[in-house]
Parts: sequence; C-alpha cells; structure tokens
Amino acid sequence: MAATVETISPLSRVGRIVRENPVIPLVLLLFALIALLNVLQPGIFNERWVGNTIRFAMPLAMLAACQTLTMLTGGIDLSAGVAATVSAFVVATLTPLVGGPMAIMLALGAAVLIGLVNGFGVGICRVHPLIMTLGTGLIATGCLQVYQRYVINTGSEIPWFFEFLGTGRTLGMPNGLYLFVPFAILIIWGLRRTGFGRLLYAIGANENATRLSGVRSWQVLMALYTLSGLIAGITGLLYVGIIRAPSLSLANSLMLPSVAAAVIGGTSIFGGRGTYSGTIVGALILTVLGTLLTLLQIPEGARRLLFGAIILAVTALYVRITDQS
Amino acid sequence: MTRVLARYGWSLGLLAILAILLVATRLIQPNFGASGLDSLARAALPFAFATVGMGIVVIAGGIDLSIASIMAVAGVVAALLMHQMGDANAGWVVLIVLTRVPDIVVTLAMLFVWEGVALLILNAPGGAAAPWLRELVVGAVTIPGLPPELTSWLPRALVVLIAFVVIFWLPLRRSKLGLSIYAIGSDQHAAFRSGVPIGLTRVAAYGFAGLFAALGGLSITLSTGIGEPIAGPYLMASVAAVVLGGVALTGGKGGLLGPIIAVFILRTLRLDLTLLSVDPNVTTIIEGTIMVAVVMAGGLLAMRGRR
Amino acid sequence: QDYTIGVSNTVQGNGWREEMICAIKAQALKSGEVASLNIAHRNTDAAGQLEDIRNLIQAGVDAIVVNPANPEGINAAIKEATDAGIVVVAVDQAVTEPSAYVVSNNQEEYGYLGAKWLFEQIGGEGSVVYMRGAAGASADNDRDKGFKRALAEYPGVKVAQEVFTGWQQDQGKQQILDYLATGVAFDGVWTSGIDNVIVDAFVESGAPLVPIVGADNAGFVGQLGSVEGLVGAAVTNPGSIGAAGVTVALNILKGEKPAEQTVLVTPALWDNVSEEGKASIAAAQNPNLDPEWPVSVSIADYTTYSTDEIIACKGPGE
Amino acid sequence: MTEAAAGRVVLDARGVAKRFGAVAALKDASLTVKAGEIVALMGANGAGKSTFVKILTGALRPDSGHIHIDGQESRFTSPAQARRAGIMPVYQEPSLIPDLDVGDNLRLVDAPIEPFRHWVDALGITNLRLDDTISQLPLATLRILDLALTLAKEPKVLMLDEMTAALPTDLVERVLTVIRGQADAGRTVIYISHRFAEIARVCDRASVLRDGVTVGDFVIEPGIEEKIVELMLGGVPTRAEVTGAHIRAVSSAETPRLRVSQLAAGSRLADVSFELRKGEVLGVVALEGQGQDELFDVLAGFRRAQGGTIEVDGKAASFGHPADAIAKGLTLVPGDRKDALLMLRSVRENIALPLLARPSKWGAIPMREEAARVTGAVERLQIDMRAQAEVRRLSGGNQQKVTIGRWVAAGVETLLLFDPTRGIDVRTKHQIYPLLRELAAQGASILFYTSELGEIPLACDRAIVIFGGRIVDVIDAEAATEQNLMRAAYGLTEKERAASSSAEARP
Ligand SMILES: Nc1ncnc2c1ncn2[C@@H]1O[C@H](COP(=O)(O)OP(=O)(O)OP(=O)(O)O)[C@@H](O)[C@H]1O
Ligand SMILES: Nc1ncnc2c1ncn2[C@@H]1O[C@H](COP(=O)(O)OP(=O)(O)OP(=O)(O)O)[C@@H](O)[C@H]1O
Ligand SMILES: [Mg+2]
Ligand SMILES: [Mg+2]
Repeated sequence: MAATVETISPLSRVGRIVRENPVIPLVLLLFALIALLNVLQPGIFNERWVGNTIRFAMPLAMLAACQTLTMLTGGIDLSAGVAATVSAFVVATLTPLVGGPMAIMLALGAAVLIGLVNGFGVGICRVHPLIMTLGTGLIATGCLQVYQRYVINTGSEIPWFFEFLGTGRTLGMPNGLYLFVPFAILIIWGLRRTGFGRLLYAIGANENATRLSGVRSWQVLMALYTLSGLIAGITGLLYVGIIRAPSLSLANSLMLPSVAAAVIGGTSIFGGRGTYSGTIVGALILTVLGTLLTLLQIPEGARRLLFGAIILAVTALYVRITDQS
Repeated sequence: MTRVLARYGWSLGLLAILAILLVATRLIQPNFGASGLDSLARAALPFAFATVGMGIVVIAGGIDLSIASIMAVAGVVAALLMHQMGDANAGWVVLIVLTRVPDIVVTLAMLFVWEGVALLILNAPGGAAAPWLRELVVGAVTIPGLPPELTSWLPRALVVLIAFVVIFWLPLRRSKLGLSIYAIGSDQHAAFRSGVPIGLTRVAAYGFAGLFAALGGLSITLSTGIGEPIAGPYLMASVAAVVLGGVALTGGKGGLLGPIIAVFILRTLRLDLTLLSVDPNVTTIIEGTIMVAVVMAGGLLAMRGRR
Repeated sequence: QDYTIGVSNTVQGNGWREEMICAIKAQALKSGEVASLNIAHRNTDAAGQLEDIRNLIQAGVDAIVVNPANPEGINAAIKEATDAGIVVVAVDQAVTEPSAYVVSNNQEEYGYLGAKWLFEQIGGEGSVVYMRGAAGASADNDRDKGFKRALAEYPGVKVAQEVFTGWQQDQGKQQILDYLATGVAFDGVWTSGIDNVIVDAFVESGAPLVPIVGADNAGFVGQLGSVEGLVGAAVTNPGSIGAAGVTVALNILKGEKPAEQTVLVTPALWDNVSEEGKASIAAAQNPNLDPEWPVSVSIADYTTYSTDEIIACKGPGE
Repeated sequence: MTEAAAGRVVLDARGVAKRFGAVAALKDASLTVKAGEIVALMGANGAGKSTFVKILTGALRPDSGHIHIDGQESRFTSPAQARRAGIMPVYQEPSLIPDLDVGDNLRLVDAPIEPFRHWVDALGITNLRLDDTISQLPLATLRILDLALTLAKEPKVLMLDEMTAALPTDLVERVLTVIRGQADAGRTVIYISHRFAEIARVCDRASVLRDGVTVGDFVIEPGIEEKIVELMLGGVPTRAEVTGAHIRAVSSAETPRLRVSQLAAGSRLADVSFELRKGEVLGVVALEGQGQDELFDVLAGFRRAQGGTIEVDGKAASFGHPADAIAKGLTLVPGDRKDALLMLRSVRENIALPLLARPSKWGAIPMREEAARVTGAVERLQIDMRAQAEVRRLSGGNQQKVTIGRWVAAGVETLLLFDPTRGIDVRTKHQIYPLLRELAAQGASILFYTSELGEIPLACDRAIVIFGGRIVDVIDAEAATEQNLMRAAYGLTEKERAASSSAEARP
C-alpha cells in the first residue's frame, strides 16, 4: 500500500503538468474546435479564414484584458465596452474636425476619464466594482448620446492608421497583430514580472494582507481601472478600424463575450487567479465557436443554446482538469 | 435599539429615500394618486421578482447572470401554454419545471442557453395570458366589507409581491435551509465544517432564484399579455437593486427587504424623471449617477461608522 | 395652442431610432403647436414600455407617440391612455389595440420589396445570404414574412445561409467575412439594414461583389453611388416616421381625424441599376450625415422641417 | 482512575494514508482511543496531524486505511455525517459563520441553547449575547464559542486541533479543566497542541506522528517529554539553549527606537507608555482583551489612537495607514495568519509582497535579487516548500512561518510580533527565539506579545505587563518566571495593588 502511494502514475503526472499549465487544455480544445469545423466545412482552414478569426479575436481579447486585470483583484469592468465605443465614436467623428492625432488623443482621453472615475469610485470610495462600472457605463452612454447630437452632420472618418491595422494584411495575417502582439506580451510579462502585476493578484487573494504589507490598495486600484479604461479606449480604436462604421453601440456587444473569454481562460471572478494567455485562448475559442455556429444551418435559438452549452461544458471540464475548488 | 438600527439601518435609510421620492412625486404632479401607485407597483413587479431571486443567490455567495433569460423563458412558455390550451394553470407548471440547478460561473453559459430556449419556443413575441390571471395584478385590492377608499391605495401588484415574498422568504429566512444559504455565502469553508451540505444548499438557492425569476417572467407576461423571447434589462437592474439594497456581493450579508425597496426607489426615480420631462439621455446619466452616489454614500457612512 | 406630447421608444444607441427622435423634436418645434415634449427613450422591453406609457399618462400629456416594442404587449397601457382621453399614435410598427392610430412603415413590404428586387437581379436562379435583424424582434418577424413571400414567388432561389446580425455592425461584418473566407457559395445578399459593413467586407477581402440589398442609411447610399462594381438597392425605411406621428397626433388633437385608423407608409426602392433609382440615389447623397442615419429625412405631406432642422435635433423649449 | 474508566475502544484508525499531489501528508497513521481517555496527537509542523483530524471527521477522504467507530467500519464523506455519529472537531480555524449571529450559528448546527450557555459560562466568557455577530467577536472568544457549541452537542469523540494556540493563559486553564471533566464523564478527547505543558496536565497518552507515519504511543508520565520530542523530530532534540546569554546591557541614554506615551485606543487600551530600545526584544504579557490587540494595531497603523503619542527614533509619528508605519520601519506580524497571507498564491509571492508595495517598485521585478531574499528567509525559518505553489496547502505552522519570513526578507527595523509562535512546533520555536536574538543583535527592535508565558525568558530582554489597558509592571528577563508573569498578568503585583488602591476613583 505504501508503495503505491510513493510512485506517481503517468496519468497523474500528465494531470499535474496540465494543472500547472492550464493553458494547455484550452489550446487543445481550440484545436479540437477547429478540427470539427474543418470536418463540417472542408477546406475552411485556410490562411484567409485564420486571418479573419484572428482579426476578430484581437479586439475581444483586448477588451477581455480589461476583465482579466480587474477580475484578478476581484473586480470587473462593465464599462469597458462603453469606453471602447466612446473612444471609437469620438475618434471617427472628431477626425474630420480636428485631425487624426488630436482626435485620437481626445478619444483615448475620454476612455481614460471613464477609467479614472471607476478607479476613484472603486479605490477611494470603495464602491463595489460591479456597481461602479455599471454606473459609469450608464453615465458614459448618456454622455455619448448627448455628444452624438452635436456631430450628426460632421460626417465621420477613421484615421488611416487604424484602417491599416483593422483591414490591412501582411503575409495574410491581419495588421492588427502589430498592435496586439506587443500588447499581449506586455500584459503577460507585466502580470508575471512586475510589481504592479503581482499586486493585482495579491489584492484579489487577500486585500487585508496587502494592506498589512504596506500596499495602499487605492493607488493600485486607481491605476488599474485607469489602465483598464485606456486599454478599452485602444480596443475601440482598433475595432472601429476593423468595422469601419462608428455607431453608438459599436463595442457593447463585445461586453459579455469579453467576460466569457476571461472566465473560459481560467480567470477566477473572485480574484487572485488567472492568466492573460488563457484569456487570449478563450477569446479565440469564442470566435471560432461563433463561426462554427454561424456556419451550422440551425435555428437561432438552437445556435445560442449550443453556444451556452459548449461554454458550460468547457468550463466544467476545465475546472475539473485544473482541480480548482 | 442601536443594534436594531445597525441591522436595519440601511433598509430604513432606503425607506426614507423612497418616502422623500414619493413626496417629491406628489409635489411635481399633484394628481399623482392611487392609479400612479398602481402603475408603479406593476412596473416594479418583474424587477422585484428578479431582484428577490438574484438576492437569494447573492446571499448564498453566487450570482445568477441568467436571471433575465430565465424570465424570458418563463414568460414565453406561460404565454404559449395559456394561448394554446387556454389553461391558466399551465403557468404554474412552468415554475416547477424552471426551478433548475446551475452553478456559479455556469450561469453565464446558462444565459445563452436560456436565451436559445426562449427563441426556440417562440421566435417572435406572441402567445397570450389568461385574462383572470391578468386581473390578478391590475388595480387596487378590494376587501369585502371594507370601504374601497381604504384599500384603493393598495395596488394588487404590491400585494402579490408581498404575498410571494412572505410565503417563501420569511419562513425560509429563519429555517435551517435559510441559515445554510447565509452560511455558504458567508464562509463556505466554515459552513462545510459545520456540517452544512454545500451542494444541496446551493442547489436550493439557485432553485429559489429560478422560482422567483419564473414569477418575474410570468408577471411580465401578465402585464404585457404576451410572451417576449428577448430578455429585458433585468439582469443588471437586479444586480444594481441587490447591491443598493445592502446585500454584499461577497455573500452572507443583508436581507431582501432592502433590495425590494431599492427596486421601488429606482422605479420612482424613473417616474419622477419622466414627470419632469428631463431630456432622455440625461435621464440615463442621472440614473447612473444616483446609483453610484447612493452606494458611495453608504460606503462612506460605513467607513465613518468604523472609525 | 400648446400641447404636451409624450414619446416612448425602447431602443437607444441606434442611428435609425436617434433620427426618429430628432425628427419628432424637429417637427414638434416646427409645428409651433407643441409646448413641450416628454420623451422616454431607453433600452427596455414591452413591460418597460408599459411603465413608460403609464408614467406619461401620470405626467398628463395630451398625446403619446410610441414606437411599440411589439404589437400586442403594450395594448393595456394604450387602452388606459385613450380611456384617459390621450391620443395615442403608434409609429414605425403597428399595434393591435384598436383605439390607437398607427402611422407605420410597412415592414412586411420592406422585406418583400428588397427581396423581390434581389431575386430578379440574380435572374430568379441561385442562392442568397439572408442577414436578418434581431431574433425575436417583431419588426424582424414582419420583414421575414415579406422575404418569405418573395421567396415563394421565385422557386429557383435558395437561401444559402440565414443568420441574425442582431442589428449589430460588428456581428454582420464578422459573419459575412466568415462566409467569404469559408467559400460558401452565394449570388446575392439581403440585409436588414446592416449594409455598409457588408460592402466593406467584400471590398476589403477582394471578393467579387454580388448584388446587395440594404436600407437607405447614409453610409450604404453613399456606397451605392461610389463603390466601383457594386450593384445594390436601398429600401427606404424613414426614421422621420416619428415626425409623421407627431403631425397625425396634432391633427387629431385639433379635431382633424385621419380617414383611416392606420396610415401605412409604403417603402420605396432605389437601385443603382435603373435610371430612376440612380437619380434618387444621387439626390439623396449626404456624405456628412452620420452613416447610420437614414437619408430620407422627410416624408411628404407629414413633415415640414428642413434637413438642417432635423440635424440640429432641437425640440420645443430647448 | 482513568485506567479504570477507560475500557471500550471508541475509535480505531489503522494505516490511514492521504496524498495531495506530490505531497504525502499521511502515509501510515494509526490511532486507538478508548472511552474516557484524552489522547494527545503530537508531531512537528506538517507531520499530518490536521490532515488526520480532517480525515477522522469526514472533512477529507483518505486514500487508504480503515477507521472503526465503536467497532463498526465507518466511511464518512462529510463533516455532517461524522457529526451525526458523534465525532466532533474543533478545528484550528473558527468554523462559525462570520456573518450570522451566535444564535443563528447554534440553530445552524442544531445545538441546544441552555447547555451552550452553561459551557460558555464555564469557559469564562461573560457578557455574550446571542445576537452578537460572529465577525465582531475577538478570536479567542470564537475559539471558546466553537468549543462550547461542540460540547453542547454532547460529542462522543471530541477533537481539538490546536484549539488553545490562540488563547491566553487564563482561558487555556479553563479549557483544560473542562476537557478533563469531559473525559471523566466517559467521553473521549483527541487533543492537538504544540505545548507540552498542556499535554502533561490533561492527557493520558500521546500518539506521535512523524512525516505522516505514527511512530509511537506513550503513556504520559514525568520525564517523557524529551523522548517524545526526540521521536517527533526524528533525531537529536535540537533544543537550542538560548536563555541567559543574550541579555544585552542597553544604555538607557540612547534615543529609544520607539517611545510610546499615554497611548489610548478603543475601549480597552487606556494608558500605555513604554520605550523600546535599539537591539531590544521587549515582551508583552497580557491576558485576553487587556488592550494588547489595540496597542499592536495602533503601532502598525491599522487604527488611530485616541490619545497619547508615538515617537520613532525621537521623532513624533502618527500613522494613517500601515504603509506609514512601514515607512518608519514598524512592521506587524498579526495574530491571525489568515489576515496576513495570500492563500491562493505561492510562498515566494507571499514573502516578496512588501518589497513591491510602493508605487516606485511597481515596475519590473529584479527576479534574482528577489529569489535570493526569499530563499534566505525560507532557509532561516525552515519553511517546508513541498506545497509552495499555493500557501493554503501548507500546514498551519508553515503558514505561520511565511508571515514572519516576509519581514525577514524585507529587512526589519522594528518588528511587532503578535503571538508569532502560535501553532508552531517545538523545534521551530527554538529556531525562532535565536532568530529574534540574532535580529536584535543586528540592531532590530522587537515588540513581542506571546500568549505562552514560558517564551518570555527565552527570547526577551524585558517584558511589560498590561492589565486593564495600563502597564502594571515591567519585569526583567531574569525575574520573568512563569509564576511572576502570571501574577502580574492578573494584576496581582505589589505595585499594582498599591496603585489601584490609590486610584480607586478611576473608571
Ligand atoms: N490540501 C492540501 N494540498 C497540498 N498539500 C497539503 C494539503 N493539506 C495538507 N497538505 C500538506 O500535508 C502535510 C501535512 O499537513 P497538516 O496540516 O496535516 O500538518 P500538521 O501536522 O497539522 O502541521 P501543523 O503543526 O503545522 O499544523 C503538509 O506538508 C501540508 O503541506
Ligand atoms: N481551501 C483549501 N484547500 C486545500 N487545503 C486546504 C484549504 N484550506 C486549508 N487547507 C489545508 O488545511 C491545513 C491547514 O489549514 P487550517 O489552518 O485550516 O487547518 P487546521 O487544522 O484547522 O489548523 P492547524 O493546521 O494549524 O492545526 C493545511 O494542511 C492546508 O493544506
Ligand atoms: Mg495542523
Ligand atoms: Mg496547522
């Protein structure tokens, strides 16, 4: 009996590797989905399709970065979608008036402002992030509507740089990767190797303990939500470059999927646990899943049902494999 | 006394806000009266049911993102069954069927699933509600033997709401199951060690949430007379009301009285903004600001209390 | 005379609905007969609209212009309003409550007209992508009826793919790009108003253009005039229908009831193939307009404001 | 007497094994207890005691092994089942529901109220109300409530896992009396503690675990301690001789590191003044609730004082946030490790946390330097790193070491230790005392509250005694015998008697 306890079976070793690298099962799942797609629609796995998938997964993954970062501290950013929309709408409507660079500054400024207000509320006034960001989301939507009325007749134009990123390709891959790859590397590195990244995990794991260690958590939260606003703003710029049609609800539809991407990617909504690489894979999975369901000729109701059921199955399986309890 | 104040202080504060808002409504619109209260109560009904459902789950330390979609499913199923079979009782079958069993993160996925189910059942608004059931939530209460002037101020919708909450929640709150719901929300580890069956309790909490969400969906069908397969704005509204009502999103704290008052506050606020004919976009801004401000003020008060 | 008019609308943040609100404001101001507008404009469902209408009744308005969330769901409140002597005009979509007046775009006709043109254009033979609006919405359902009616008339036409865009630009674009990338074969695209991103997707991915049906949104109408090789048609669906509602309501308040309880505004179709259509498109061009806004900003006989006035989006007392 | 009462075997566990991933927490644990017996379960930190208790009470499932209750094979799958069979634990962490009040907690586990009240009284908690919310009660009270609640349910087998670790001496006395009474009434008690004195007082036998294996079973008798310690630690006892030699002559002319005068806070800390010199370890002795919690909280910047002054290195200081105190070199190791640890994160992240606190350190982490510091601290405190990926998987004692190691890695000037040896095994304790001396010799100043009076002469230069929120005595290490300290802690010194009679009017 003692002997069986001492030896580690190969299966449990695999289990451990997987547990320590939770991205692996996610990547496997992604490939399984692609394989399934290729069976259903032979020849789909071509360069163009891969490019398109990545193109639409990028903004989702970026917005999901807002969720991942805030969820690590036990928060959430429900205003991210609105912030992205604000930034996209502002840049498209202001470019004809004040020129690209200035419009970009103003657009990002608006998004950062939303983040700052969130940071103030969450960090200093201790409002629950869900309520705070929901509230600022509402406020920003209202402001955007009011703003919209003054720019109905100014036309819209998207700075060429973002059209280049959003619609252009290099070697078949979308140009958006020029923005996204450095961004992703920065976030992944930042979470693992910077003090700020560590503090996000720490605050989510036990805010009291960070206080005890001399962390003023309001500083971290303030910086975090402002950063989240900035990321959302950049996402909005990239997204409007991809869609090329500013609207008052442009990125709002990315909101729930961005939370889903983070959750599928293994980020705990209670804080303290998660990785951005997981989130990226989560975003890819959602995008591929979307395509899969679009191409299946089934009623819309069944489509959504399947979408939910698959997410359910993935998370259930994932939680089991990685043994989170 | 101070203990009572400490425990119910938040609800009392909300009640005061509600009273002020109602007085303000009366000042803005001197004609505001029984019919106004009635429509307020009817408007609040689905929100209140959703909030009660959400509240129970949140107290148990979870969150139910699928609450609005469940309401849609309940609504369309009820509308369809009543339409086809002309049998109002079918509405109640729904409640039992929908008392379902998901888990915490799972509810996000369930949101999509229920959305899909609602669309599969009814791909466009339709169906019908049984007239006698619709009467149930319309108008004022009439109690035989009492002069109607006395009861004309009491909307039926409010009575229905109170009846359901009293029937289900009050006994539950004091029961062992109710305590267990608080326990798993407060500290799951400690609850497990105290012998609370975590899984079963969670199932029960989500079950009750499903029940109330179904009631909410039913109440929508009763007020609109049809079933709508697209979920309304009840998810975020219910979360907001739960938090405004003093239930901690971390679980274990608070009751359902506060959230229900919060629902009425939010509805009255909207009424007042309409009466004042405020620019609609500004309305959104005001609603967001007030929501944040109330919670912020609560946080600051709590912080000063601790000092 | 100074009337107070209430407005209830349940979709926010959509160009078409924003134009509707602006049209209502502009017409109310222009008429000179409206003292104030009381607008309930938010994202909600039928139950929420019931609440809004009841709040408007409480506010004591003289008339209510409502874009119904669905045809039956708000009947109860409409009945309460008309019982209280308030004139109720449903715009854009019909309601089944008989006491209300209806000034509506004919959504079934909208679906039929575009589909018929498209099927004709591909020679009555082939397959099309059918990009619908939001699942479960009643306008989408009506358009679907029209589309199916046309489909029945052209047995040679098949639907290659049917999908809901949710009236979201980004969704529509991703879906069409998926079709283009995966080699789904089709000869035409029918859209429920998510149109300019579809053209963009073809252009960006360098795929050969096929005939595309959209709505009269400024962006798409611009593309019909300018995109090389694009064959397409815009079906009008004027947001200014809201202004028509105001006019009808004011007339009723002044005692001039319309002959029929229901006034249907039949959509027009502007294609860039026929001369007539080309002329309409050329006339409707307005590159400065928000691309989501319909270009048909006025309805003859019902609206009296100028284009600048609707763009200014100012109501009485602002 | 015990021999006579003990008869029937109540619980018999054989060959219990439990593995968590790579860590074999238990390999071959056995335990037999009879009715009316108190058996001590002993072992170093991480030996597997808590795991064993959790398995016996259904909170964990064993990988293998057999457990018989009253001769019947039992396989509990939840604490609820074990409770029904009369096997009831008091775990180290309070198992009461923080957001419910006392009455609701009773109802939750169906504990009868009258016996509960009886036990609460017997255990020395006065003025408890049934509508007190648990989260607002002090830790020591919670431990007692946990025990009272369990006793009220009349357990067949009572298991106490380091129940006394957080208790002040007076309450420990009462607990020991009560459990002795339980055994005399024919019940069975399994008792875990790292304090041999307690075990010698009440236990009949001791069963020793080492690295998950039961290595011995002894009848408690005088002189057995050395043997048990030797067996527990699996080698020569490493009891470092630290008494006496370390007491430094400190000149009182020097500016003290910390000068506290007339400090008052909350309802309990009334008026405390003392000096903590450079290179000094100053003990703090107090019974439960005499204001020591408030004192440490104020000094660490967790709460504001209502009166009095704090001077650091001769300069007046006031702290609005722990960060302010840390900036002045004052760092706290709190009594409750749950407050201090990031349970989901690794040992390394936990230890390195203070290094990253200031915004200027938010940038790239110097990984090598950090690794060196962390390794240094881990080695100095001998932290068991087998389960290092998540601190919650460490045994209780090792978790406690991480809370201290953090400040060892960050470098200490003034360390405020609130009962740091709580739940730490005898070997590690005897590593910690010299560590404190060493830190002091390097110039650190240490304020050291302990609930175990015997530690004072082992580690401190002097000790202050707090009673009723005031300092009632200052005792030098030489004079700090347990009796002296105890008398002082109860406010029974000559000085205090004189003082209190002269100041009777004080509230
Ligand atoms: N859930 C778990 N996951 C991984 N390792 C665990 C887990 N629980 C316990 N261990 C490991 O099992 C071993 C025994 O732990 P246990 O808590 O039983 O020790 P203990 O004897 O109670 O020690 P202490 O005196 O410090 O409380 C330790 O090495 C611990 O790290
Ligand atoms: N959430 C958890 N998941 C896995 N293991 C846990 C968890 N919480 C605690 N543990 C295990 O419990 C043991 C210590 O935790 P805890 O302090 O709660 O136990 P205890 O027995 O009450 O205290 P002590 O070990 O000090 O006697 C460790 O061995 C740890 O591995
Ligand atoms: Mg232990
Ligand atoms: Mg322990």
